[in-house]
Amino acid sequence: ADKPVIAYVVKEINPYFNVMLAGAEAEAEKLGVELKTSAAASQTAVEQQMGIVEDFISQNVDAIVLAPIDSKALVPVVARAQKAGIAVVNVDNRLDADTLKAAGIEVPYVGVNDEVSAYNAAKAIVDKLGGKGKVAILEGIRGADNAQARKRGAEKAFEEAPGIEIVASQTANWQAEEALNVMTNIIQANPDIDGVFAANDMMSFGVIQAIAAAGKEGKVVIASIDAEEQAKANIKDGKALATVYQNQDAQAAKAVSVALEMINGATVDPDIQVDTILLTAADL
Amino acid sequence: MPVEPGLVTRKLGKSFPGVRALDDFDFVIRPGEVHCLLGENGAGKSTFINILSGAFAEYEGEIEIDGQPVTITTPARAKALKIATIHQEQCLVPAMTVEENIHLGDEPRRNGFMVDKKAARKAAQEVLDRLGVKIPLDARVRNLSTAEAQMVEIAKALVLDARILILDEPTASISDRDTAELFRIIRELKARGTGFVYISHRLQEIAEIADTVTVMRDGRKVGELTAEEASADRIVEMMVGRPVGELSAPPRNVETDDIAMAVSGLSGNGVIDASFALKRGEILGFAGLVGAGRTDLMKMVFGALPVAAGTISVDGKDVVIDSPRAAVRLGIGYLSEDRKGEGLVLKQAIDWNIALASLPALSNGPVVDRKRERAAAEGHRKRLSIATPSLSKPTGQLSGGNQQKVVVAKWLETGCRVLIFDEPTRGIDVNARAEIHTLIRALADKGSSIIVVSSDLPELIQVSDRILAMSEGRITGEVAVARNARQAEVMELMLGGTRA
Amino acid sequence: MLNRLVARAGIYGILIASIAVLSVLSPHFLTVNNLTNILLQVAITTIIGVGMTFVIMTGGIDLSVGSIVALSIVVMAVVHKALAPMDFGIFQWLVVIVLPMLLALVTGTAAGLVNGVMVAKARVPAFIMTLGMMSMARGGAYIVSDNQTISVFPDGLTFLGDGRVFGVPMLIIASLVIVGIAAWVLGSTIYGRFVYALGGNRVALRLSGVNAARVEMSVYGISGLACGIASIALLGRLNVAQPVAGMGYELDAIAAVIIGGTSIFGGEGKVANTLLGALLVGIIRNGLNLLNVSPNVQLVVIGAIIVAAVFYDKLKDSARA
Amino acid sequence: MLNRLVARAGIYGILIASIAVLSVLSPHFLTVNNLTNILLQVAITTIIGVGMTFVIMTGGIDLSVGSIVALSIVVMAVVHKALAPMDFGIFQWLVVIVLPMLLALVTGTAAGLVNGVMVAKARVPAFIMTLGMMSMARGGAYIVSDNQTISVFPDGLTFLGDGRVFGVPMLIIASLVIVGIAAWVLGSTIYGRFVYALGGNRVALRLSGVNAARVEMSVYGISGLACGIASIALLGRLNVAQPVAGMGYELDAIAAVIIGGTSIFGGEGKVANTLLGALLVGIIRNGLNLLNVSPNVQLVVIGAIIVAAVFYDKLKDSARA
Ligand SMILES: Nc1ncnc2c1ncn2[C@@H]1O[C@H](COP(=O)(O)OP(=O)(O)OP(=O)(O)O)[C@@H](O)[C@H]1O
Ligand SMILES: Nc1ncnc2c1ncn2[C@@H]1O[C@H](COP(=O)(O)OP(=O)(O)OP(=O)(O)O)[C@@H](O)[C@H]1O
Ligand SMILES: [Mg+2]
Ligand SMILES: [Mg+2]
Repeated sequence: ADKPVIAYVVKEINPYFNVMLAGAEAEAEKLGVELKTSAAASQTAVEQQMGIVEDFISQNVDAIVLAPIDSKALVPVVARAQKAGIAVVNVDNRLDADTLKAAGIEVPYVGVNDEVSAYNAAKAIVDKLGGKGKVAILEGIRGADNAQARKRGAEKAFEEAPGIEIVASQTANWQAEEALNVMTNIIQANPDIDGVFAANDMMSFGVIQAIAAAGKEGKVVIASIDAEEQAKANIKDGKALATVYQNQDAQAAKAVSVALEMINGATVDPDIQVDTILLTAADL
Repeated sequence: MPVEPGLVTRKLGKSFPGVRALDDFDFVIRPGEVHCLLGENGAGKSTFINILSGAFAEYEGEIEIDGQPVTITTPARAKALKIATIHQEQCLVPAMTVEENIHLGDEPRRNGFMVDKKAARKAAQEVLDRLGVKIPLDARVRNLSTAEAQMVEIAKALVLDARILILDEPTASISDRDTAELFRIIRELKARGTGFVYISHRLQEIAEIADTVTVMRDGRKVGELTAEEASADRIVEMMVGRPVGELSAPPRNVETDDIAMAVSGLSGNGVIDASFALKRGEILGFAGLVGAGRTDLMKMVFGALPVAAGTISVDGKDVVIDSPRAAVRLGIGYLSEDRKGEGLVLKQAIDWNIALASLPALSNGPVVDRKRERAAAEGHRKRLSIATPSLSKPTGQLSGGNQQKVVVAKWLETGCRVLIFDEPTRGIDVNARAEIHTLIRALADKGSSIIVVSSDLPELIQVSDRILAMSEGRITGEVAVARNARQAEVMELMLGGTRA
Repeated sequence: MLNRLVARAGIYGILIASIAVLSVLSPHFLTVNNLTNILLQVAITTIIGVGMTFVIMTGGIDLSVGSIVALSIVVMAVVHKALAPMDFGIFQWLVVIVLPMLLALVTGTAAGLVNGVMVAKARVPAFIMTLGMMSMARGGAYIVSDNQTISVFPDGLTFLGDGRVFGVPMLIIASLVIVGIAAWVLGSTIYGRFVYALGGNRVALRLSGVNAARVEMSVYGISGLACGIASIALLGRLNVAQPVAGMGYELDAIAAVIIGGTSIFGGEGKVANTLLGALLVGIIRNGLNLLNVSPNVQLVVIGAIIVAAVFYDKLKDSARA
Repeated sequence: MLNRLVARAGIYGILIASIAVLSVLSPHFLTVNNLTNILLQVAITTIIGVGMTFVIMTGGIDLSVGSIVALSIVVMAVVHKALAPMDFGIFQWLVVIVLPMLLALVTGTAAGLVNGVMVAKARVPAFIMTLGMMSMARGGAYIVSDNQTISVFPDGLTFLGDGRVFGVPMLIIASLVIVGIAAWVLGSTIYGRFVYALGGNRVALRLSGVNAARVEMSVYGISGLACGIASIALLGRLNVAQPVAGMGYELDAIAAVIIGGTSIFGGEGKVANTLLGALLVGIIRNGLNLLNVSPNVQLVVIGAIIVAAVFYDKLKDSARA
């Protein structure tokens, strides 16, 4: 008998989604399903990702697990997939509830809450600073869902603490080098900066370089999200305070098994939250 | 006082950085009259007609048509006044077809904004037939030879049936037969009352076509003559500003069988089985009509066009010339007939262009020696009297003829032992032309071997020791003892007749 | 041998060839459904590519298309959301649906004309002007949308991108019609000849008594208009309007134009081939997805095929000569 | 009035003007420290811009620079990580530090030469060839690095990007030296003449007995080499090597070249001005960050200033005339 086929579509190829895909493959191995993976060229290529999903629809795979680049834009094509009798599971970036309602469909979600992750990371900074000091936020690509969620989370944590002042909030578009330049300039304007929240690890690498170059090693607290190997190493070396492990391989494994259950006609929990884990030197 | 019919200019003037190109210039174009405008290279002729054709947004002085003052600040305006111009530098769109080029700017319209292709083709074909040239309407201009392109240029001006037609060196690159056709049409239009401004450096043409002659020098009018008064010597004297002696030099005889370069059975690019031998110190002329294949033959010899069959030997040794580089390394140089497209880097300075083909000789190792470069260029500027305020001026700002001199200088500088000049005096004034002829002879006397391709038969007869005629890609025969060669004889060969 | 054949056929040959190969490799490829998908996936690139063809034909370039799409789409969305709640009686539809669409077209065209004026009149190099516009329009889009994704629109607004006529997606019809019109304008109108001439020899065009500057200005306006249309289509296709929309469109569009054989130096080209250029890239992407080729390898393969395609297309010319 | 002044001064004037304005607006701007930062931030764009200047001078373009940087940097990093654990005795330093750097240069140059061969010999349009390479090299970088960020490198490897000589950052020195050498090559050598001539009139160069194809090939090799150098610098600056490195470099570099006054159609330009072009953009970015201007507004301002700068630079020409 031929195995059920599950397509796993992520946003783009990068260390973060690599871990996720690895988790998915392991699970697929275990459950004996055939896994097809694909990704768009960049975190902004919404249309291209739609095309990828459409292509899987024409292959009529049995199920599609989707980490949508945009929470609203991908809804129509997801609806099309369901019409074609394909089970769809939403992972990572949550599809927008209103849009789903408007499209008259329901899609089970497996994932984490970016806003919470960001809140925890920023909170760690606040605690470390004893609730007072000047902080900066390095945002992801403006207008991207997770970038906004992470920004919201960080702002929430910072604004809760009256002693904390956000002196700068700039975007480095998820990129390390841009983060280095932008951070260098921010330090220039705010030599007395105490903490930085970078919306992803990659930008934190740039931040660390900027701080080193300004001769402020250890004087600035840095927290970010994604728990890349290098980020963990930086925490061990005391270059950074914390990162958040999004548990993406667990998300993936869960999503694949849910997909299989759906293929087998079982009814599934529409909202499965996977816990994220704040990692500090203590945890490593 | 009675208003003069036709176009009258008063105190016209125009300046460019460092140059007063046109100054206090009065000129009259009467209906049904051919008014020739003569002057050395850089005298200001093109500047004048550029004003009349609206190429400049600003100029000094007044222009009147039939007594009515007019200002011509855009080409569109000139066109509205029914002034048509054939510019010295070809103004065609290479990527477009002959028909599209002929109508560019006033296409026959169909319901407002569409091109009436039928009418367009018909009109274009008519005008080409009138000129008696056979060029396919759908041929892209970039695939035409220079001469053919020039004929298209002429056709483009004729379709406008203007009341004033300005021709800036229309015959500089076309053969005598085409020139004859052109003159026939000019006479036709004269009869219908069209007024002409005619610029040329070929004095014999003036005698043939002019009603009135105006000579200018350094942007100013030197004088106006009637056709009768306008003898060659008189004109040249006015142009140059002093009496000029006999231009044609004594015959030279090449008493050697020492072959510098031999070509045998060369075929390709429409050239069929061409064979000829070039003696050391010889000046070999090539005559032919438009598209006879001379340029293509020379480009093959120079390695610029692929060769289908045939062999070339230099100094008795068979050689492979698969690129211009190979040719230059063998001491062969080729001066293209298309200075703008194939000869010059117009954005770059004059000395820069002159040095381009001889850089290794003008450098210390990899570094260009500016001093030597300057000196070399300065020498050519004097010898060829290149009219420019400075050698570091962009070459594109030179007058047409002076640009041509720069290309000539570039190849003289290389000191190649075999030099191929394709239309070397195109657009060059009588004086400089004589100068170049003298140079060519001097080079030959020093042992260089030279090929001159020219559509100007008298020039060929003047400068060559021996003339080969080409027709439809074949070498149809040879006329020895250049000086007393009879024009008719060569003509016959050019038209395809062969003789033992 | 095959080379020679493909060579003669040029871009057409390559299209046929890749279609043939993919049909063999994947059973899913040659299905009405899949081919429809491909046409849908390339439609927007094609529409923008048409405008781009006009620009490149004149020897210019337009890097701002992606940002102009973003600006137009958010303007349209914001205006729609602002008006939708109100009541305009019988004009409701006109004000809430038609007006926003018109504004998208106006926005696109206006931005394009700004490019045009600066390039044609102020003589700012097209590359710089449109690079600047790329940045400005993107910023404008963020500001207008306040960085938010705006979504869920009525059928009227989404029809161009999402609607169907007799089962055929409206967007496919639209893109083909647009290509047709453009081909007619460039091929049969006087304006079309001026566009070619401008790219071929600006001076000649001017001396022929044509207002070259105005022609140059207009092509950027056309490119902007195409972006406006594309933004309406995109809104329908995604049913959302984002300020990040259209990133990277410029490269897709320019690639389509040049793969289609238009010279980057202007003066020559065929707008119909721009469609083929867009199709080729779309087909390859689609095929590689169907074959489940790893994204990393996909990048390498796509790059190689684009180059190969253009290389073969050149062979054709030499084969002819 | 000010216009006229700025106009005459051209790009220099604009630089001075913006420096003046920013010094007034932000106390942090005109400090040795900050100016050093700016020079550091534009160094990599400058180095790549120098190679790009050669290419654009010939009328070509190189869109693949960013991807080539990525490919070179991951090759260098992977090789280093592979060799570092082993023991090569006295050759340790040579093998573990120098060899990887050389490989980065070789990789960059090789990729560039592939571009060159295809453009010069196979006559594939530069835009397409380098667009293809952009995709291929990026894919290669992902494959070589297995999509991982590689990091923490010894001082030897990071010296170019991170080291200092007498307190002056090595990278600043290097970028200025590179500009100097390039200016000399283009300004004083035979080869330089050929590069200008190629862009000015290819046929004329060929008919002057020069192997134009080889010259054309070489400029892409130079651009690739510049990318190799840039990758070493980048590795030092970030102390990490990522396959996503260098995205968008092509636009920054081309912008620097053209803001510097080099014509996109080739044949004219000055490599020194490319440095100024890069500086201008860098200064504006830095200033806007110092003033903590909202990123959205930053986009608009930067776009506007780039256009204005080039526009004024044009004025200068007309002012002269
Ligand atoms: N665009 C320009 N910029 C600067 N100087 C120019 C320009 N055009 C012409 N000149 C100068 O004006 C003078 C007259 O040039 P013009 O072309 O009118 O001479 P001409 O009589 O046509 O010469 P020729 O017989 O060689 O064509 C020359 O010194 C030339 O260098
Ligand atoms: N670049 C080209 N591409 C295609 N055909 C050409 C090209 N140049 C010339 N020809 C054709 O080859 C034939 C020979 O042209 P060629 O230029 O050699 O003639 P010619 O004897 O030099 O006459 P002239 O140079 O006065 O036109 C002509 O029919 C011409 O149309
Ligand atoms: Mg002239
Ligand atoms: Mg000829």
